[in-house]
Amino acid sequence: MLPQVLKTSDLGAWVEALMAESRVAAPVLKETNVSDPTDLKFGWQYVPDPADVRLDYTVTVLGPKKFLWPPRQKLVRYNLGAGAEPEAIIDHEPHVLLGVHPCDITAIATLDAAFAKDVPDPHYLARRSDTAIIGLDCGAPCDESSFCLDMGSLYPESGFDVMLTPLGDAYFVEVATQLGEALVEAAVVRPATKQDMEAHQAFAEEKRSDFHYKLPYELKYLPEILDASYDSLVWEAIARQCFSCGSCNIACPTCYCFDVYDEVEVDLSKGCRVRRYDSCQLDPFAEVAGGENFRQERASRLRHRMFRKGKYILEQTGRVGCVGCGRCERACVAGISIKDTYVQIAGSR
Amino acid sequence: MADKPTLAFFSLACCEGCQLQVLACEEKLLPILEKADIVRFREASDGDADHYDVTFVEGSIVTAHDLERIKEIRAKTDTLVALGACATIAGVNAVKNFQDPDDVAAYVYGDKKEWFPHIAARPLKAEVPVDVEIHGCPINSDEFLEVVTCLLMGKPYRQPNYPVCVDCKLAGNVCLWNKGIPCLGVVTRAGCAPLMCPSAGHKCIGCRGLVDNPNTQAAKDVMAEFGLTVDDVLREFRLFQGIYDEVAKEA
Amino acid sequence: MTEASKTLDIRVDYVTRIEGHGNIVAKVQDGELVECRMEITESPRFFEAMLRGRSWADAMFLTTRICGICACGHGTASLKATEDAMGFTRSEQTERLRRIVLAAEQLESHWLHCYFLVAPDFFGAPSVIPMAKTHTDVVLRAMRLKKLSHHICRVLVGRHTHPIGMVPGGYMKLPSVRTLKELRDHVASFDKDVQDTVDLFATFETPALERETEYESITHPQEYAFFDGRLMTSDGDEADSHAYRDIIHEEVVRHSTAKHVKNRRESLMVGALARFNNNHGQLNPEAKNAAERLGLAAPCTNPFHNNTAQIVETVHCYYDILLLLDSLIEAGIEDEKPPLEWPAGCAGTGVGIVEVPRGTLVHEYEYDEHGIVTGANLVIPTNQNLANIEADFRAYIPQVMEEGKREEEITHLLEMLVRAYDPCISCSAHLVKVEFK
Amino acid sequence: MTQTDIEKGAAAASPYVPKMARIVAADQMTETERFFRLEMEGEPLAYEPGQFVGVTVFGVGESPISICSSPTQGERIELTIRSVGLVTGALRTFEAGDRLGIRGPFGNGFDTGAMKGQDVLFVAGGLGLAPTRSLIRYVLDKREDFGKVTILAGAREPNLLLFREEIAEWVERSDADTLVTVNQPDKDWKGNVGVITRLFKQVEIDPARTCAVIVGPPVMFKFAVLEALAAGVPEHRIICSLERHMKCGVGKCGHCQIRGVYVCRDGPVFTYEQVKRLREGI
Ligand SMILES: Cc1cc2nc3c(=O)[nH]c(=O)nc-3n(C[C@H](O)[C@H](O)[C@H](O)COP(=O)(O)OP(=O)(O)OC[C@H]3O[C@@H](n4cnc5c(N)ncnc54)[C@H](O)[C@@H]3O)c2cc1C
Ligand code: SF4
Ligand code: SF4
Ligand code: SF4
Repeated sequence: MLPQVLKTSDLGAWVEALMAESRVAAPVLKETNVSDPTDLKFGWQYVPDPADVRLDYTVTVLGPKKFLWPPRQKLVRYNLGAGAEPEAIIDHEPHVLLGVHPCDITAIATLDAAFAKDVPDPHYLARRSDTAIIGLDCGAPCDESSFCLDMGSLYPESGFDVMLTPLGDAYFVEVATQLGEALVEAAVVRPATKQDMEAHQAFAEEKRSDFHYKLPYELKYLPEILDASYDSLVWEAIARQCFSCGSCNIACPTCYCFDVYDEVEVDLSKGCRVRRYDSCQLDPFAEVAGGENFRQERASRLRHRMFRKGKYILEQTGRVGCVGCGRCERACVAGISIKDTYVQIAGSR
Repeated sequence: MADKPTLAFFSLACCEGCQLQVLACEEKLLPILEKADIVRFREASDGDADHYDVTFVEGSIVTAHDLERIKEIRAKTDTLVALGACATIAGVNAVKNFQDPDDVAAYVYGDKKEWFPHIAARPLKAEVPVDVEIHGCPINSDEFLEVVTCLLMGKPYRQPNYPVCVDCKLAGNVCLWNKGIPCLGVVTRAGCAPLMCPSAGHKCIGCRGLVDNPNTQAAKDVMAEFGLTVDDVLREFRLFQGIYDEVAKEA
Repeated sequence: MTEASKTLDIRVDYVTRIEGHGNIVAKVQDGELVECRMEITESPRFFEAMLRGRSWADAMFLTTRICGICACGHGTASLKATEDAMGFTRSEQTERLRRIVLAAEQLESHWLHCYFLVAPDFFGAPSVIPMAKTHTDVVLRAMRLKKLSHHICRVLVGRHTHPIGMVPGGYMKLPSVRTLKELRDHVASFDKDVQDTVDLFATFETPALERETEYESITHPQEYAFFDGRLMTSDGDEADSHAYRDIIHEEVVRHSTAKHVKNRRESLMVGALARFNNNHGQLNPEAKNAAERLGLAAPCTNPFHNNTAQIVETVHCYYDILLLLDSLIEAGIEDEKPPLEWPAGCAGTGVGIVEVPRGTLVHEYEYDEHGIVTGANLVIPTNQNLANIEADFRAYIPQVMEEGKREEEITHLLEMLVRAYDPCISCSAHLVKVEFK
Repeated sequence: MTQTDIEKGAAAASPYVPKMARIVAADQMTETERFFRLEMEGEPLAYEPGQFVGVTVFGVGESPISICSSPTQGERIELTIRSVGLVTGALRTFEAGDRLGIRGPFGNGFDTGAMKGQDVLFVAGGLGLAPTRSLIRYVLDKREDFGKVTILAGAREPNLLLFREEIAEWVERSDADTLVTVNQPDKDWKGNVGVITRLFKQVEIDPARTCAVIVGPPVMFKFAVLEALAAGVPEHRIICSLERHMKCGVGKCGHCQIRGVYVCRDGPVFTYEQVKRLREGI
């Protein structure tokens, strides 16, 4: 399908049409800051009303990851007593993620790789394959914490079905897949004209000039720089401020570590095995029976996270482990920044 | 444990809100009533027994009489469960511990203060061995049910050992610190979700006590960056006592 | 009447609690009541002293912990006191939301009390637990209703016991209009349960006891007062909130860690019956209709009817909540922010008075210019009723002895009288032990 | 990942569903260790020595447990479980006839191919004997495939020694040297006394053709490795099995990760050369 144009005023009707077919998740306004009412806080939600969709959003605490991989997910159900008869719980229904920023599109690709690799995880993948992604291009960085340009997530080439580019009172609509074509059929669009193409081009140029590199080196050197920093005193210094609260991991769109536990109904008749997000920054994460904890020190845990994001995940999945969205820094009460850390280690040894 | 274990509920100095949280389990209590006998629960019925398999005690020890009672209760009990902040970390009762005890009594009862002797508020574990702790002011009904389920199955209950931040992020809340409000969630033991304060837009006030191994130094540093004085910080931490000890030590 | 029943020695351990536990002691010798008192043995908790040194922002956290049953009421009174001291004027929206929460707490408390603690008496059941099998529909309805009141608090202030989110000056997080609409629809669907409750309690027969006393409550020209109003008594006294001491005279008594209260007479009564007697004209039509069906008319001097008045109030509160929700939905939710700082240089005293399920509750705080509490006084409703309960016992014990009631009957009636006051849930469930000598 | 990878994975069977197994024998070996022999209810497990399974007690949870039998013994699998917590504690009451959930086998197992024709030195301390026993039995059952076989086993006290009867049989064998030691003897103990490293003096090691398999608690491991190195065994022929917190067994949950390596998938068997490079390994 050739590029189309959707008038901003027709967005609501499109969302409504999409909602008639399946659930639609999109950023909505969550609240305004108590101390500064102009400071708007957004969050991803299944949309209750098309009018709530806010494509002018900047950052969210959690990314759209939660729709693909719920924070708490039941894996297996079984009976207690004689016949356990364990069976997998794989629940999914078609849904649309509307307005996914480039960093999150990239992050989803990392999760796809992690969950499809070696032993595939149908609990994630079934939801994923039932997901349509409508991307939304960014013209300027969300805030100081973002460094998506550095992490190579600003220009995703795939991982979306449709890409929207905001052009003032309209969206430039590019279709990337067959599914995307079906989605756009539900919208009132018109083919893009030459002017639209030019406006789109202008957006791209402006985007190029609005984003700046923040790391003093190229991404491809990051694993090496991390390796060289393993014994650096930097980790100890940063970790002194770290609460080991796990907020950074929970907010991260590419983190996929989890804990597994069993839940039993009060009448003791049935149970299920559940997984929930876990965090490598928490004390007991690497502890084994006998009390041995292989990452007892805050500093070693913090280092592990920085390594995982900058090196291990890349080595494991072939996709970036950090997309530079800045969520961990925003979520961190101590103000620990992965971007600043990556800058700092370049000069440390 | 006998075929049908016996459960008992007691309260010492407290608001009895934790027992209300037990009642708030509503129909979910029914399967428990099938599996166990509640032999003592004054908020719902009367009756008593000589021995309890599991006893839930809410409230703090604040008088010599409370001290006697908890020892009696302990002697009749197999598994003692401390219910709520008052019982686990002394809760709000301990606020008075940081004032002159005589002045405290005089302020409320004037020249009749001698009629009402009291001792420093303390949690159950300060006087008797406690087997399971359910934190919170008030406790979370879901956690209560989980503990009872574990006890009925004979498996140990493991309390959450991570800070409130985790659940707060999972709920997608905007961090209160980002809104300029110092919140104790970073060092407070989780387990209150989904009814946690930050989800209602309010800072965590630390009612579940400290998580194991908290970085209180970082907490103080961060609070200082927010322009809070040591006094402010202590006051924040002091509301539910448990938290106070750690910070006071370092202050 | 046998000789034996001319002597009575009642000793009830752990009957009542204000902030906990209490005993009843009553002795009759040769037909004469020689001793009668209510001992409050609850461990003293010293909230007034503990408040000193706390900041304006968390006075409420401390005071909600006085009582898990009336936490929303204590919270509301506490916030009113602080706002009064700050010189803060609440918005209409904040007031409406607070009124809903306060009304939901009346529902929670009254329903819990009437269904779980009073009803078993009338069904001849020892407690609500066996009733789950014998009167399943009643128990299920009770649970549904209790859950409803919980749900309202949960939506608006996070939870019922120790509410969160309401702070001096407003709310940290406001519900959306959509949430309110959902809440309204949900609440509206309980109409039948509310009415069925009235019908159920209309079938119960209330014991006879007439003893006039002074009825105290707040009163408001426009409404059946819970949230706002001047203090008044049925003996004709009125006072502004700051002058509450003109009516409420507190006194420390040896046998009670809870202070006693009186005004013109030896005792006074607060709670549902007092409010009904003082303000019945302002009940909404549904509640007036309920009072009629229940046979309750003002002035009513039978303390047993406090339960009946509670049922009338549940009807009033239920329909009031619907109206309040409607008005909020209609007005839309304004994104108001509570103040985060104490007003510079502001120092002084604030008083907050509200009606909680068991009666008039007063919080009074004195603040310094940094918003730190320097002094506090709290008047708890059950304390106010204590002297009145003692007075009722003095009237009632000779009466039932006169009527030649049997041992178990007297026991049961005394129990019911204690329960009627609803001094707290735990005490009401406890049997009054009567020993005939 | 391509679209088809995602779609294929979406239709795949969940790796988290346990299969059912029946306990055919259970035996309390020591105060804390319990031995189980299991029979899978469906297809038997195909496994290698050194691999492990996830053992589920329904309603309680799952724990990773090494298979301590050898595939040469037949279709049944054997486990030795030390009771330390939730799941392992619940297993104390499990008897013959009870059913458990089993996932796996997981992990790489010992590289028996690479050991072929070599001398094998086993150094097993405490519970480390469980995973080691799997390989010992394998080697003894295929005795002609290997060179000299030496077994060093140690325990804190005599009554904590696992597989006592079996060790006695090994001691009897002429085609293997078996030495046992305890740290604290009781009055009936006739054998060696002292930490396991003391046994090294009593054995002859040809470093050019020896594989040293060392499994035990971290302290023991550290010193046994030093002994093996001192004897000239090269780092890549010192082999160990690591214990880590594990929740999935399939390289996803992240708990067992040591730097870039997932112990559940890339291990639990590693050479000392690898472990040393991991830094966080021991
Ligand atoms: C590859 C491998 C092989 C093992 N083989 C054996 C064996 O043959 N026999 C044996 O007795 N034990 C073995 N273990 C150890 C065993 O898995 C743990 O002791 C067990 O998981 C503890 O579970 P629990 O539920 O009883 O304890 P919990 O009550 O859950 O916890 C007790 C302690 O164990 C830690 N722990 C919890 N879950 C795990 C976990 N999944 N992995 C590691 N530590 C955990 C906790 O942090 C805590 O410190 C092995 C472990 C691994 C990784
Ligand atoms: S969010 Fe910050 S303080 Fe919390 S664990 Fe992460 S780095 Fe540490
Ligand atoms: S590590 Fe931080 S910046 Fe990177 S993707 Fe995760 S949250 Fe975003
Ligand atoms: S912990 Fe809190 S809720 Fe529980 S009894 Fe004590 S004061 Fe009440």
